[in-house]
Amino acid sequence: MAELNIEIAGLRLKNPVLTASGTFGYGTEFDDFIEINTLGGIIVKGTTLHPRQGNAYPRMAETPSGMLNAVGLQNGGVKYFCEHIYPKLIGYHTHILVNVSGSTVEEYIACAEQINDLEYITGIELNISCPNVKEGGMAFGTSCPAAESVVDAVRRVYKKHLMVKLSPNVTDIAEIAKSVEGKGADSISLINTILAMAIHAESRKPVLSTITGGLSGPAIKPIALRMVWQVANAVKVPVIGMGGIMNATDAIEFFLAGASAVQVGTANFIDPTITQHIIAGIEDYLERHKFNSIKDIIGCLQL
Amino acid sequence: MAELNIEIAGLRLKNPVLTASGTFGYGTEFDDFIEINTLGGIIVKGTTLHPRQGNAYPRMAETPSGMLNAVGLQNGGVKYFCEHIYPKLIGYHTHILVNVSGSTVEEYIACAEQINDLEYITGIELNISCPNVKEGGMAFGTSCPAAESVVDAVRRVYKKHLMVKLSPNVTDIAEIAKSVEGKGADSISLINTILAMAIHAESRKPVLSTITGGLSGPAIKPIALRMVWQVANAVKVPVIGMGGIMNATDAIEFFLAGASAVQVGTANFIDPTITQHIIAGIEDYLERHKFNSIKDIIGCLQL
Amino acid sequence: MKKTVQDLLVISNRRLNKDHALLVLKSEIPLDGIVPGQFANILVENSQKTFLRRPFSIYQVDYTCNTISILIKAIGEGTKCLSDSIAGQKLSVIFPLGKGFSIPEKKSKALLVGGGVGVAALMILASDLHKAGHQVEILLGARSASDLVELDVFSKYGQVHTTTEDGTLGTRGFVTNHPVFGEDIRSFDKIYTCGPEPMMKAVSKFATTYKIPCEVSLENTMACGYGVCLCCVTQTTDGHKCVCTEGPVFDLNRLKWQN
Amino acid sequence: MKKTVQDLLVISNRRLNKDHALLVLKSEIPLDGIVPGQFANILVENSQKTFLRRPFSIYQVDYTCNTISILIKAIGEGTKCLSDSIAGQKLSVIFPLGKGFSIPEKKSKALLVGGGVGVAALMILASDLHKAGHQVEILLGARSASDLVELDVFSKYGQVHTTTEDGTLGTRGFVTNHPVFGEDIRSFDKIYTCGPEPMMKAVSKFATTYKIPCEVSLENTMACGYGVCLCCVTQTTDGHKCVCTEGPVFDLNRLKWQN
Ligand SMILES: Cc1cc2nc3c(=O)[nH]c(=O)nc-3n(C[C@H](O)[C@H](O)[C@H](O)COP(=O)(O)OP(=O)(O)OC[C@H]3O[C@@H](n4cnc5c(N)ncnc54)[C@H](O)[C@@H]3O)c2cc1C
Ligand SMILES: Cc1cc2nc3c(=O)[nH]c(=O)nc-3n(C[C@H](O)[C@H](O)[C@H](O)COP(=O)(O)OP(=O)(O)OC[C@H]3O[C@@H](n4cnc5c(N)ncnc54)[C@H](O)[C@@H]3O)c2cc1C
Ligand SMILES: Cc1cc2nc3c(=O)[nH]c(=O)nc-3n(C[C@H](O)[C@H](O)[C@H](O)COP(=O)(O)O)c2cc1C
Ligand SMILES: Cc1cc2nc3c(=O)[nH]c(=O)nc-3n(C[C@H](O)[C@H](O)[C@H](O)COP(=O)(O)O)c2cc1C
Ligand code: FES
Ligand code: FES
Repeated sequence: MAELNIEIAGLRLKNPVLTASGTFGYGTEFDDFIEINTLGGIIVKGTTLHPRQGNAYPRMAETPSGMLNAVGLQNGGVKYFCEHIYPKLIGYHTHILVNVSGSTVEEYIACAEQINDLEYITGIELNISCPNVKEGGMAFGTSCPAAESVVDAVRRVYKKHLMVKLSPNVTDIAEIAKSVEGKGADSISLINTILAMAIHAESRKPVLSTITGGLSGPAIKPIALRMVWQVANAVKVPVIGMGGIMNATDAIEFFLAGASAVQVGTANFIDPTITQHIIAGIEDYLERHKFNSIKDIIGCLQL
Repeated sequence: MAELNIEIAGLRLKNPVLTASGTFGYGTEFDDFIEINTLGGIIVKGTTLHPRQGNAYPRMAETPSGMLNAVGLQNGGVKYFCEHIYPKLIGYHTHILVNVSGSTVEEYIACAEQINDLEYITGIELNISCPNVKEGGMAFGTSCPAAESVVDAVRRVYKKHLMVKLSPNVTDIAEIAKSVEGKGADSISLINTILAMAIHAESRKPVLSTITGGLSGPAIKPIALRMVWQVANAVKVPVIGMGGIMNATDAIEFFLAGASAVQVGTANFIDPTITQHIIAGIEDYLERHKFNSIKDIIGCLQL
Repeated sequence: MKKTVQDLLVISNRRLNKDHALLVLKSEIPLDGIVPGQFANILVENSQKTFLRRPFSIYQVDYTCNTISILIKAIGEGTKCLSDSIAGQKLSVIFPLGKGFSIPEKKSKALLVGGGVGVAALMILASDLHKAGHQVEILLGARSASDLVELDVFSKYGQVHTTTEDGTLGTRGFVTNHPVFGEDIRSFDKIYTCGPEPMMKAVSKFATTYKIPCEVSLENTMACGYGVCLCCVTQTTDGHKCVCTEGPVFDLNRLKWQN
Repeated sequence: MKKTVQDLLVISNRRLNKDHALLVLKSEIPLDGIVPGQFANILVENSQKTFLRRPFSIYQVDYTCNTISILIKAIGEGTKCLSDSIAGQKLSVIFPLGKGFSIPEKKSKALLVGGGVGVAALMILASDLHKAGHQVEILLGARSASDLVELDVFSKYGQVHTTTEDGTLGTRGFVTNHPVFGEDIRSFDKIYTCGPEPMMKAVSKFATTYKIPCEVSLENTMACGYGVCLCCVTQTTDGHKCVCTEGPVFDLNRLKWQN
């Protein structure tokens, strides 16, 4: 039996398969389909200091091998999360990280401070990369100084695992990665969605209410893989890869490129049990290729 | 009959459908399949000052709804083009533009100067965006000062239509577009391929000899559409859109986003007659929607 | 019943007319308690142009044979592909999803108004209402007579009225042009509707005017179908709500359709 | 003949064994002068996982019925999907593509060495050589007896030898373990080979040693198939050349296979 467990800067994951923020709700929505505790961890929905209604409908467009979304961080706010959602999650025996977004550094700080106090939340995924809200998010992730400022500020108040999620909408993602590593990120996750657009030719209107949205799914996998490879070669902290992972083979590609763990996003929409197949498939791959542990393939692309 | 002709800063195209560099050879390869003169224009293969062998095999990887290439500008050099290819092209009655690449500003200049003298070449497409050669290309397209320097230099020596082709591998493509417009580009074409990567999980090797390559095809269409829309809103010169156009509907989306013409790339590989269907489909769309001319839909996205 | 994702066996595919097909799908897991108005999210595997699943109302359910059926109108790539399914094939289906229609507690007279393929959401409802002893009238509208399918099946559960835009069957015009929306409309205790949004909005005007309780079934575009992507929202009195989990059936009063 | 892109009608699909299928495809345009070793590039429309066309040797051609046939070994998504084609379906095919094998001017003794599904490139060659009065011997190698198909058809054109890695048919081992590669190899005036690259390299060592003219058919991955993407190159004495236009068949001397 190949070993799937892995440690990500202090987080001991039973396997390297996590679920991506915004694609797995709060986990509870999957109770009918899978045993949540089989997962390496879950990253819950994007959470902000204040409640957000999100963007107007339509928020979704199907594209070739992918989709656009423009949800716009609809959530009840961190207070609602702490009071109403968190109590439902403490029964799970897997890592739960909260994905945190904000429009100002102060909002990020205030949100992180409240999450600090939640015993069973083992980390934050700092979202400096959401393309779907006007005021912020992505702006922090597209320049080194901005990324540094928010990571630095949150690092000062947040004591547990700080994962920083990068935006792919940049010229040089390795530079941004080095910036956030320098300011104390425990790990780096990537990629968030790529800013994109869909037009309905017949009505001559944008498909999304927000005109542009974020592209996810298999279409972006080759781009995500390239970025994970670039970042893994640039930083020392663990890298968590995502972008279009639909099966175990895709996940293996990310490990080879240098990811210590992966997140599964859009694939959950196609098959809510997909994480189970991916975990089993990784184990099968390791055994077929006679590796003892997932650690034996991380970053082991043969050049 | 709806009018398909359009003028792009002095270039009178019989219709707005061109073929993308590197996907249409020198046009002659299509003689068995279509009547080349039905096209609005063709952009021939990437041409450099010196002959190039290109990258080692393998140079191609299939990806979800797309492909990676790492051809690396294999070509006989501009002298070979002028002496051996050009004579075969002068029989065509459509616009022929040469796609020019270089590793230094001097190379771009020397190449452009030689093309200046070719009577039937009505323009240059300046490629500051090729992700597949180490020394250059993309580097010029990913910062405003570098883009300005090469466009400025070529503009001084090249007298005919100067189209500048942008790289999508940037944080803010509208800024780059404004830079090249400022230095005298007659038109702007986008997008070139997106830097990406493919890994063969079973062999644990990169699929391409160059590790990374350029992603093209329908997978990138939503990203291309967003960038065309951003650039069309930022500059006054005509914009030529491309990226994943597979049919007339895709082309219409680009016109609505603000493109005055489109280029068809990877789709040629799937169907060498595709341009004919696209031209017919655009005409059909215009008639169905009672537009007199293609000009009536350019940039007419209803917000 | 619990939501499941299953490969259902296509037992039969009956083509009803040029663009409507009726698929019967067999479940391995015993079916129970499917609520009228619930839906299934089906994967289209044989097409390059579809990536996400496609939602369809559960049209009929047979607890003895353990089958559900789906009425498909082919309008795009996904529906065309699914309506070409052949017996013996398997389809990956997530079901049952969403909150369905409610059956009144006390005996009542109900009007079911369906437009286009929206009629698919109403078949189990008609049957369940009929079984529970309610009086049922069914008004089905379409562009043309050939678009109206399965009228005979509906007629087992109540009186069927029809309208067609071209007048080829029943009253010419839209559903709201039918005489049932005259003075008599007051006689109904409940209206249920599913169809194109403009139609449902027209129907709901009558419901509001005559204060008749009304449930509408929405067809927002969906990515997941079970409440995790937040793409399918509709604006309600209580903010954005997911159509796939809080709906597709909503009490009219919860929707912000007044203006 | 000129290259065309056409929707060819699937006339029949005969399954030869668990993973080999033989498709017969009918052309509207009259076929003429297809050269042995030329190929066709076929679109896989019913699969989400394929985007580019898939190249296949033209296995047989029937100028009377105006059909070509294609021998497919299902190894991945594209080949699986195509080998499930059904009669009556249409496939979009670009053909004939590439430069094929050359037939010697003067009467000669030729050895055709095929490995795996590479044998598909050799059928028309065997037939044409035989027709032109050359003496033909055919050596076909595979992993196991069940992977060797259509031996009886080949045997119409010349003596057939076989090797299998597991010894289930013919000589045990690789093609180059066959006795034909002993002293007798000198008796051949020409070698033609198509199959996995290591096999072809092993064969070409003999050709080089014994100075026997040799033509090899390469199977590089392709995007377009007709010379415009420059993805399929192989290194030749004359630099990078496209396998799809300058090949797939190359004279061994043009390839840089020596070391
Ligand atoms: C809860 C629910 C129940 C449904 N029940 C049924 C049913 O029982 N039978 C049935 O035939 N159909 C039903 N539908 C509609 C069905 O899901 C769509 O017709 C289908 O998704 C279209 O897929 P396609 O690939 O064929 O079309 P596409 O190629 O995806 O789209 C074709 C055209 O239709 C438009 N379109 C597609 N889906 C929608 C939508 N949901 N709302 C508005 N415009 C849309 C697109 O914008 C496009 O213009 C239901 C939808 C929902 C949400
Ligand atoms: C000129 C030419 C003639 C051919 N003739 C025939 C024929 O007559 N019959 C036949 O069955 N096949 C033939 N092939 C091979 C056939 O094209 C491939 O098997 C097919 O493209 C694989 O597609 P797939 O979608 O099934 O596999 P994929 O899922 O694309 O690939 C499956 C696996 O095979 C590998 N692979 C795929 N194609 C190649 C290749 N060309 N070289 C090396 N590795 C590859 C992939 O890397 C992957 O590991 C020919 C190829 C060429 C270039
Ligand atoms: C509907 C939807 C909502 C998302 N919401 C969030 C979010 O709230 N926070 C975040 O950091 N990423 C969000 N993402 C991005 C995903 O977490 C992930 O980075 C991206 O989708 C790429 O992975 P995938 O291709 O596997 O989906 C969202 C993605 C989708 C499709
Ligand atoms: C095989 C291949 C070769 C290419 N070569 C060039 C080139 O030489 N110069 C250039 O500017 N773009 C080149 N491109 C990029 C295309 O011109 C085009 O910008 C890109 O493929 C996006 O369009 P598409 O998705 O329609 O293919 C090449 C693309 C492909 C697929
Ligand atoms: S479709 Fe995903 S939440 Fe409703
Ligand atoms: S496959 Fe495109 S040039 Fe050969």
